[in-house]
Amino acid sequence: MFQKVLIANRGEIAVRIIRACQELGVRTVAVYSDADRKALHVRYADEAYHIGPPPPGESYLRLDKLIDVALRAGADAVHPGYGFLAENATFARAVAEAGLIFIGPSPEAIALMGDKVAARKSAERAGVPLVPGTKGGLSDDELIEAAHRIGFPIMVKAAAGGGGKGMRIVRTPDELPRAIQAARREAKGAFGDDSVYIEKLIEGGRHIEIQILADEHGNVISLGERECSIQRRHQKLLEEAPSPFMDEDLRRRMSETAVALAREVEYANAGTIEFLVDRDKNFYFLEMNTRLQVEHPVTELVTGVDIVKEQLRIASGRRLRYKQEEVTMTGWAIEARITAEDPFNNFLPSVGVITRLQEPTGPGVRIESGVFEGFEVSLHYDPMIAKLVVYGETRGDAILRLRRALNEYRILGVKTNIPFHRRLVDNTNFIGGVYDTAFIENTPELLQPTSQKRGLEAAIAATLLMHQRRQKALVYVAGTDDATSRWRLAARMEALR
Amino acid sequence: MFQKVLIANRGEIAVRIIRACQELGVRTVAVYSDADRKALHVRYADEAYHIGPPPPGESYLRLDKLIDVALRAGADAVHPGYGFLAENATFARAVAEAGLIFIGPSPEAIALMGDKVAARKSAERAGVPLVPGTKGGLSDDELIEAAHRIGFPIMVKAAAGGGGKGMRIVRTPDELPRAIQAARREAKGAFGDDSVYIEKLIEGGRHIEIQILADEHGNVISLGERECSIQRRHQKLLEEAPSPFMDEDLRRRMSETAVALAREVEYANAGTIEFLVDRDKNFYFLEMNTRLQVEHPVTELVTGVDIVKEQLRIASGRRLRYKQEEVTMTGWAIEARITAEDPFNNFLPSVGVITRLQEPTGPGVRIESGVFEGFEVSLHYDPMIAKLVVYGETRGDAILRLRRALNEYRILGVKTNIPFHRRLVDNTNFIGGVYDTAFIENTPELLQPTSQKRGLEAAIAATLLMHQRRQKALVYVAGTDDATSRWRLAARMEALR
Amino acid sequence: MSTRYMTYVDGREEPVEIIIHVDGTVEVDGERVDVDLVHISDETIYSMLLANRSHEVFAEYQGEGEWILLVDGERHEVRVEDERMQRLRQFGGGTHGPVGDTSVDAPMPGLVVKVLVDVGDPVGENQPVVILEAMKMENELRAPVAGVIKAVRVQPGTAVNLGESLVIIGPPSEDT
Amino acid sequence: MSTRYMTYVDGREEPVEIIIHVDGTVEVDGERVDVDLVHISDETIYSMLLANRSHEVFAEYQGEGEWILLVDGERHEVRVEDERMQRLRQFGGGTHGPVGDTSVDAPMPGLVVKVLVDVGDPVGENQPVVILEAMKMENELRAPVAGVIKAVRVQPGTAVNLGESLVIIGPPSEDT
Repeated sequence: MFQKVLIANRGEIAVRIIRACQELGVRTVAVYSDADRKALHVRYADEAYHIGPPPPGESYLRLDKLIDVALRAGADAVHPGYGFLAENATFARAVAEAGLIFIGPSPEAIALMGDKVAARKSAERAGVPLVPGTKGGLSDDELIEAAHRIGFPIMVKAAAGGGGKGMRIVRTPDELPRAIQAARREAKGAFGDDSVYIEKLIEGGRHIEIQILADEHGNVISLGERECSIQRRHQKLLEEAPSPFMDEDLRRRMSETAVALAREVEYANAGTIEFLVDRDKNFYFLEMNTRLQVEHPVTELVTGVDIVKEQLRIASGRRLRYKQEEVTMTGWAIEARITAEDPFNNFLPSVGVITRLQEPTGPGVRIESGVFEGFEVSLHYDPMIAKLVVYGETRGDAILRLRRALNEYRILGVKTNIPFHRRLVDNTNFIGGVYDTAFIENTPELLQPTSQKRGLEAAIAATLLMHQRRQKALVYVAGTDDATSRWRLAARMEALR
Repeated sequence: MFQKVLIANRGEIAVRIIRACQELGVRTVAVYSDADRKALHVRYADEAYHIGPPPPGESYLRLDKLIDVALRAGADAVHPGYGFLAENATFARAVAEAGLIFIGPSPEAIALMGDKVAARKSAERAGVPLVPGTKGGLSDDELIEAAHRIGFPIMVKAAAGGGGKGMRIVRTPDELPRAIQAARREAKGAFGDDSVYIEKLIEGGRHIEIQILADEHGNVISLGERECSIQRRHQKLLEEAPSPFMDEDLRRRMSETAVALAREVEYANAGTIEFLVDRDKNFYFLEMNTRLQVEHPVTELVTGVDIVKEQLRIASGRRLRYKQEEVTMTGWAIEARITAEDPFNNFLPSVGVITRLQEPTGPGVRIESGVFEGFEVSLHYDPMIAKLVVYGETRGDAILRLRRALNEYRILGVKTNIPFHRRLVDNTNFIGGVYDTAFIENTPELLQPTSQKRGLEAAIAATLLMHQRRQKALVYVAGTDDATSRWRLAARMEALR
Repeated sequence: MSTRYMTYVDGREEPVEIIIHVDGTVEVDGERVDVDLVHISDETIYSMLLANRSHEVFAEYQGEGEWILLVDGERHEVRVEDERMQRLRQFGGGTHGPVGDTSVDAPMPGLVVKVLVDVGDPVGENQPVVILEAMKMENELRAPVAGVIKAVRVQPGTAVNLGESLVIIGPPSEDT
Repeated sequence: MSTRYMTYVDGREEPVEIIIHVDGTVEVDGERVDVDLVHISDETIYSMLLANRSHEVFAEYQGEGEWILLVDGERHEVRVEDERMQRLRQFGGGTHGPVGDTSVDAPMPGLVVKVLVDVGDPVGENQPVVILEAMKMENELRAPVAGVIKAVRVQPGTAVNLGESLVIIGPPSEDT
């Protein structure tokens, strides 16, 4: 095992990795920008080094500085977390060239999966289903023939395109010729190229991903799926494991496919293969994330495997400690991402100082937090300030526990998306497990601030506090301008109540 | 299921029960003494009622007041927690007579197990091993014959006695006649009665207990054992599940015995049978606790069963949801009781206000706390202010996680036993699982404050803060006596550093 | 002497009328409520028992009668208006500068030791107006607003009850 | 001007000598250390980087130079003595009342605006002695101890550096 690991990250994930290291007896090195001198990851690590100004480009993305600190501190390995340089093959290579171990897959695997076209080709070779479609440059007749083969509904897309231009949804064969013509005209106008292609339209699709672990000795296992369909503009808001949509057969098929892809690209360490799953339980490759995921805790809770510790063990050359048949999913876990965003105002980021913070605790509640009282939420970094993860025997238990924990959560100073989560856990479709990636979009009431209650409790509390404040403001103890006696008096008045 | 439950308790266990109720959709009623108006259980409950002054005899032990509140609030059941009235058959009966459900066993079972002699008789009938011994009133020859049958070492004890008077440890047969004579003389002198009896001496014994669940339909299961040998003056300090001393055969035998005793006394609800286990894995009945135990969370973590929720389900008449063969112990859990006691000063209770509190979080850490910043630790109640419970894949994982969590724990304002736990998790015998009930007594270094470190970090930090304080005291902003500007200036000075 | 507030929650137009009587009783929309609000820690955390219903309140004052509250974790923005602020709004004025009269009331029962102002005096905000002896301490009562003294209802030696009006401050004169 | 402290940890007899120089550098037992102590929240929580080693410090001042600290969760009782307190102890006196001289130093660079005392003046604790203009604000420097002014080293208009001694206060005269 390593002696000392540099964590090239910040926030809750840096804290998570530091804790895993501590629990393995590994010393930790944190890095921080000017904005993060007081951050939890700095305070929890054994050592901490300054690496530059707040903008990531001048600090957390500066591979030269990171490797310099790692060498100065005598670290023997680097954990990239997620985001920042976690999927940067150049960084992984630079770490290796500095004689250090990169806790993640090989630079080759990162590069391969980071290239969409190459990733699709690898997936194809490994027998991973891709969303059926054609290449560009076909004639109208060829497209029509292909559409019949693929089956409706389909999408006609501009080959050169992007941004919805030259895109048509076609539900019946008779609409197709006109749609192709229209798409071609639009594509020509927008991109100067009338080449279009056809892709199957996946309606009511779910975003489900498979967590895999692979060692450097050719062993690959699946830790099962995570359901990540609760998204808004492709940002995940809540994840669960297992997926309420899953059955044993689908899990086995998806797991085997994911493992096959990992083998195909000679993957080592933890990775995630994301799939789109349609209503008929067909699944299609989206992409592979060659790093630790934000939502890894839900898998940890249901499988009992500590994924970050496994990452460290794998990177130090050890063999996987689990065989596929030893991995079982027990109980149910849900993660709610807590962000400093206003759900009632288009998830506008809310910046400021967290003046009060009270996190939920108790049975089945796990908090992964990067914040504290006095923490300043800035625009430099991700608005995710914590993850609330709950575990229960059943999905119902987990949802009720999540509701209880959300009710205990107190954050003052910035607006958060907690009210959104509180509405979500009360939504009957969510409770029923009936949702797809369009759920948030199709459920506008989740984003409505209006509550039926009159807020009498709030009115009474605020009025009493206002009254008390007025009383206090009126009274000064004569003959002293000392602030303390003023408060002493106020306390006495309070005792009078 | 119930609509509304009154929790006839305070502190962490009241909070624990409130959370379980909330997660079952049951409304909660808290009660509080004058000392507890601000307590967490009052703030977390749906309703709260005042029941009297701080001394328990005038509040938490007043069954009349408790039942009155339950009726006024419209509760349909009462959960007694542990301590206070939890093992009071009169209370259980009074609750039933008021038309409410007592969440616990029948008054008869409580009374039976609360009577030591009756409890031993029940145990005997159920085939539960008792520490081998004789009754009083035998002749010397009869005693000597019995001693040979029981096997050495034995104890000679005064039948009338107590307090160690007339007590002799005898290791070999030839010492016995003289020991009996001496014991008789001492007993005669002390109690006017020279009757003595013999009991087997259990050396190096461990305190291991079996958690059982029984429903009102005759189903009884064991949730396995808890190891509770880390004790000081019969106060448990740390518990684990499983026991490092356990093997499958012993677990099965102890579980079957515990279940047999529960059946014998027609027990319903959660209960615990405590055993003394000797080095040769013989076990002997100590007592049965007819209530929820402090240390129930370790069993919850390894079995996945929420014992408090099961208590509610059982009391509402439901059948057990688990069959014995479905109960398995997975992973390892340890609970450290956090008390406001000074481990370096004979565990003297430390009273005062908790001025700062920062509880550990993250993977595998569960906090059951009854305190908060501003909480006043008083002498009226138990010094246990929280429980830190950790879960890991293996005992080693759990110990390392406990160490990590203890290192994150911050409590200012009162002294706590956290330094004791920090020493304990570093003790090689503890790490090796080699300990018995005499471990704390035999390991005085756990109670020594001396550390090898010079405390340079503390010296530097305190000196810098002292220096800053001196600087601040010197400077006032001229022309204003407003406290805020003074601090603004101080902040500016800090920025200069 | 009671104090009457109009309290607006989450931007609703219809206020809640809350009257706090000098004996500490509270009336909400004409109905007496049983409320116990205690301070837990900081300036922020409170526990409120409202007819034995338990609510945890986190409160931050934003100035100008505006509060941000978390009540059992739900965020509310609340504006509390006392009678002066209500008049202010009725006169269509801004929220700055006093319009109408303001009473300086006794915040506790006591004995008036000194009256520091006369009718017609201009006073600044926070300027001491009366010294009240109570609980063996001299307490300086200050003007909550700037204005002109319109009435002085007590003199040295007057024993006053909790909430009794001592001095009335009118709006500042035009030429100040 | 540096300040020298003797610091006693957990009742040990051997103190740690810590010198804080005006430029902010810190010397511990004669060795320069690289330390960065920042305040996190409240009056209590700090993060200390000591040669890049990270320590979380919770600190509560108990008065009289005594501190209770949690450093990475380990509790320490620390007594910090400055030179005046050390002299006090050497003279075998109690911990109250000044013995020896105390210097009022400039807590920041600035311009002396006013000197409020003359040599020979008795001063009380907290009595203003010098007004220093710095960062566009006038700052009143007060006597940290009661005593008699022994020396005045600056006059209005003097520009002073951080840590420069402005006024020396001697022990109070016998007859005061």
